[in-house]
Amino acid sequence: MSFMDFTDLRYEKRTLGGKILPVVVCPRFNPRSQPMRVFDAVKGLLQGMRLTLGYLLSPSKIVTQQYPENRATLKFPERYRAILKFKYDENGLHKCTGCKNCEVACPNASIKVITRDSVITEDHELDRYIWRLDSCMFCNACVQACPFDAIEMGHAFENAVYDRRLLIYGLNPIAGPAASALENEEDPEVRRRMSDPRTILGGPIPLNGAGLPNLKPVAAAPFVDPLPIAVTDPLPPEDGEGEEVS
Amino acid sequence: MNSAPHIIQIALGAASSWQVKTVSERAADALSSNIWESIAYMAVALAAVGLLITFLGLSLIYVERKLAAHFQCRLGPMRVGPHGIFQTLADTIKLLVKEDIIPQEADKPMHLLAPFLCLAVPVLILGVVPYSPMTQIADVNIGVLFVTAVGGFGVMGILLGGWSSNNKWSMLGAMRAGAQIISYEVSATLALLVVVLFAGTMSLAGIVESQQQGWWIWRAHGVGIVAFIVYVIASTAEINRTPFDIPEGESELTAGFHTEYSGLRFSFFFLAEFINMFVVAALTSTLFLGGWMPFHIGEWEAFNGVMDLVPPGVWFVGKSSFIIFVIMWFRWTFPRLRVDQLMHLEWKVLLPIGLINLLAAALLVLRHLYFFPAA
Amino acid sequence: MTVTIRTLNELLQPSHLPAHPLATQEYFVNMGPQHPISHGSLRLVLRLDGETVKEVIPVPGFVHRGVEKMCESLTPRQIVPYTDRLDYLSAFMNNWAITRVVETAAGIESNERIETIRTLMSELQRIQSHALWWGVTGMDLGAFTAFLYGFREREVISEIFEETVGARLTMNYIQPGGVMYDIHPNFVKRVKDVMAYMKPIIDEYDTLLSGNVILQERCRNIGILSPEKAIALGCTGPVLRASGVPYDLRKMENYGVYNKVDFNVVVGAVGDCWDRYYVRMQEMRESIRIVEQLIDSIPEGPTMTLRYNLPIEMPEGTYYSQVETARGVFGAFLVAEGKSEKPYPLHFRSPNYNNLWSVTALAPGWRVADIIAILSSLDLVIPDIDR
Amino acid sequence: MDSEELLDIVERIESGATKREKSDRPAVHVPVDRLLSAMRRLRNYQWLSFDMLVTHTAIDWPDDNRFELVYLLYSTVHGHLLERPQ
Repeated sequence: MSFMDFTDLRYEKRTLGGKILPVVVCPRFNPRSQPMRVFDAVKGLLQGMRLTLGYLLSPSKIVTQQYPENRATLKFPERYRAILKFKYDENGLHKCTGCKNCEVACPNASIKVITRDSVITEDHELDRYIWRLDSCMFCNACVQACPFDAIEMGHAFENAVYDRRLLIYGLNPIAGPAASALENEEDPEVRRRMSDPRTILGGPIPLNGAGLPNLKPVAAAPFVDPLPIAVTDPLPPEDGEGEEVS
Repeated sequence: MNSAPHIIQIALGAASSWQVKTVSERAADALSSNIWESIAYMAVALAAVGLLITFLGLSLIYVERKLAAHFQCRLGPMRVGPHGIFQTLADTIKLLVKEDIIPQEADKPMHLLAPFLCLAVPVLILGVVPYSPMTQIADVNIGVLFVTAVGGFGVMGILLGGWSSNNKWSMLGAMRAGAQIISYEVSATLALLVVVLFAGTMSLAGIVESQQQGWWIWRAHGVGIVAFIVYVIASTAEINRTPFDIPEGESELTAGFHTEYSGLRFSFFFLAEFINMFVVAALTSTLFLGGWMPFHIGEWEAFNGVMDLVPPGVWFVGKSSFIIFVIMWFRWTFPRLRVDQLMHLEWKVLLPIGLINLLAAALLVLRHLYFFPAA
Repeated sequence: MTVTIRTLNELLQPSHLPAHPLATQEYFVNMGPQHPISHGSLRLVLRLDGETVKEVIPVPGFVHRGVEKMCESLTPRQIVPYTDRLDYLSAFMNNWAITRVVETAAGIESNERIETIRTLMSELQRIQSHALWWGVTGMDLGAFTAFLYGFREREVISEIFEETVGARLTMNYIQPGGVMYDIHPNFVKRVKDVMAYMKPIIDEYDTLLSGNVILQERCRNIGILSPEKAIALGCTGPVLRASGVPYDLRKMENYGVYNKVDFNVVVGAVGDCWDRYYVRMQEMRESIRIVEQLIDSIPEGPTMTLRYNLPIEMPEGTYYSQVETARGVFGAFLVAEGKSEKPYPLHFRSPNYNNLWSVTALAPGWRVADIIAILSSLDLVIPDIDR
Repeated sequence: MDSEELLDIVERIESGATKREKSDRPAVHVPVDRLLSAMRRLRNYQWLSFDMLVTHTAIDWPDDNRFELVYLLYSTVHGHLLERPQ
């Protein structure tokens, strides 16, 4: 260390605000003779140059990630927060009951939960779950507020689009009751009628942008009957078939 | 393999008999017999300089970016071509097609002129540098004086550019540049004079020839080393590179004198900086490191023989590259000085050292006290 | 009582016009809002005589977002993510400030584990913030390499945060009643690794910049802030400590588990840029010491003592809490009406705002280049100034 | 120093001060016309020496048609934090 004497790092006690504090005083410059100072200065410069040369000569210390090329190997911590998405059970059903806790918890009103009364049971159930990526700040409040563990923060972080209307998402592929409510229903036909595939709004489909030209809407997940009894009584082919929600 | 020693023989033969034919000499010779031949030589020279500038611009910028990246634990350009070797080319094309913005209140003719002035200086100097025994465009007998005089002209472009932009930051940058370049010219010249004293000639080719017995940095009892260090520092300051990039001073003056330039004109300033760097490196190696002369150690004939196998052009490029590397190394290690510290360094440190060094050199020359006195 | 208010327009009148045609004339330049030194959008109007600075007039407000006003319509839990966006390099500490005031107001108990995790996160972030500051200072003073080295270390610590918190910049981690998640299983091991990695790195920082004569000359005896002046201006954090006042809330106010760890308050001797520089360098080492003392003995316990959807009842009254961020004292002043869980007004006392105004006292008489060193040594984060 | 003591002191040096209720820190109200002198004395009296103005803000009470200025003072000598709404 040139110009400096590290023994100068003084440890002492000082009083402030009625307290005695252990204090370390920063080093100051060493009052050395002029030739020694010049020597120290040159030494300091050369040490810095040696450090950078060391990095130049050791390519193993390079930290650059070749980002778009290394997409396949990108690793995310499981808690990484990027987009809001629904959790699905093994049958592809969501758990949202439309309680609107997340909507209340959201600090900047990015979430709008539209509910309806069930066509069959007249129960309160989810119709549309609208999430605005453009105003979301990924604070995780909605996930924390959810008492049913229905939503989570996903890892898809490449959400850039050319039209900000595309940043409004409808999250639920199926309108209707949560998986827990659906399980209580015995009749597969009733179950099918209770759940509407949200062809336009389902999945990560841009809500407002659905009408934009050159935009292929992704269809919702097909409604698959969740309960094993449905195997004996297959459903008629559904018109709302489409690709799987990613 | 057979041809290589042959070329060396020719080169050394030329070197030993000192019948260097520069392009300008050839052109002058041909002028009496055939004017077209003379014009052809000139065209060759012009094309060579043009090619050299293009090559230097492209390669030095790439090297600078790659070196900077690896000094900083990065990779640098990787996308255009393998390891990004065409990145500079792509950037050049981008700069060429960019809009050329001239501020409304700018002094338009001056604003347009400044980048060309800036670039003209290093190009003129490129013409007198001896690249190898056979390759030199013009061997001016007052080469060192020419280099100094033309080099001092470079500040004009920067001053004009800063002043004509009609921007206070540019003006500050230009004023700083003016003060800095003119100051450091003094030290650089004093360091050059040391070599001139020893070599007894001002011709750059002559100076290289005088180093056949050893490079001037070694031969002069330490005086050469001091002059070399002073010259490297002073010329780093002269070409406005960190730690002396005060006229640009990115964090202070945004971009200094070229804040208001864009597109092609900006690229001229940029190119001038890199050509200048090469010029400084070339002059340093010519004056202090023996130019294209191979590295010899005293009486070790075997070692010297091996060294002679390397073509002189490669020696020149190697030495210049080393100096360029050092200058880049400075840039990516050091912080920037302040204006008054810069002036302090010049007038109170480098200038006295340079003067004393020159005096010592004069005494040494007077007493013939240097190693391997030339026969 | 009279208050004189001078508008920017009045301030922008040159104090003298040249009497003689050859006399120099003062002029004004705008440093910012678009300027490499402003690190955001800070406008400084400089009154210059040649290169000598006569006066600096800071004009903040370019990134004013009305956070305090917004907070009046938010519940305490919703305010926390907004504090991330003030001083984004001390997001944990900002979260902690608002959490503390809410916890005091609502009488929420917290436990050892929560406090230890909060302390650990804050100290890690202090190291991260100072590492980044070191790099930015290097860049401001012309050494661009330092900038990338600083960012490299920031990245290493960011990855720890990413694993436990799920975010890298805007944390929303420290919340009323606890912390958002329990620490990740890998946390302890990774922190130990990083601390072992950071120690030689800080020495490397010293080699590259502190030991460099150019940086020393740029900083030494530049912009001396006397302790009295620093206190009068309300400077806090490393800026105040560099002036020799050992005012560190970690010692002065018992919060977190700082009373259980052994660390020194770093103070400067003179109060110049060098002291402000070195106080932060040494604080990184002290923070590493704190982290190393805590990391092995994180007590057991729940990490959230409050059910999330329950409203936080704050009885009527005024509450103020403050924490030591990487830049100084960040305080939250909250007035509760007792009617709803939303604060009536909420005021943030941000360290950068006060530290910024010290530039008016520091800069006059120095050169333009010294302004860079001074501003850089103040370590300003602009969104925190404008709020 | 608690709120009562502080109130005593401030009352002694400036008339018209009242204790502020419902505050988590020692706090007193001072009438606006006494503000400047009270602040000066708070700073200059050796046994008070509130030398640092930590922050100041205002609370608007539109229902009462008034607003309060809040000064948070800190003494680096004694380590008191004083909230002085007035």
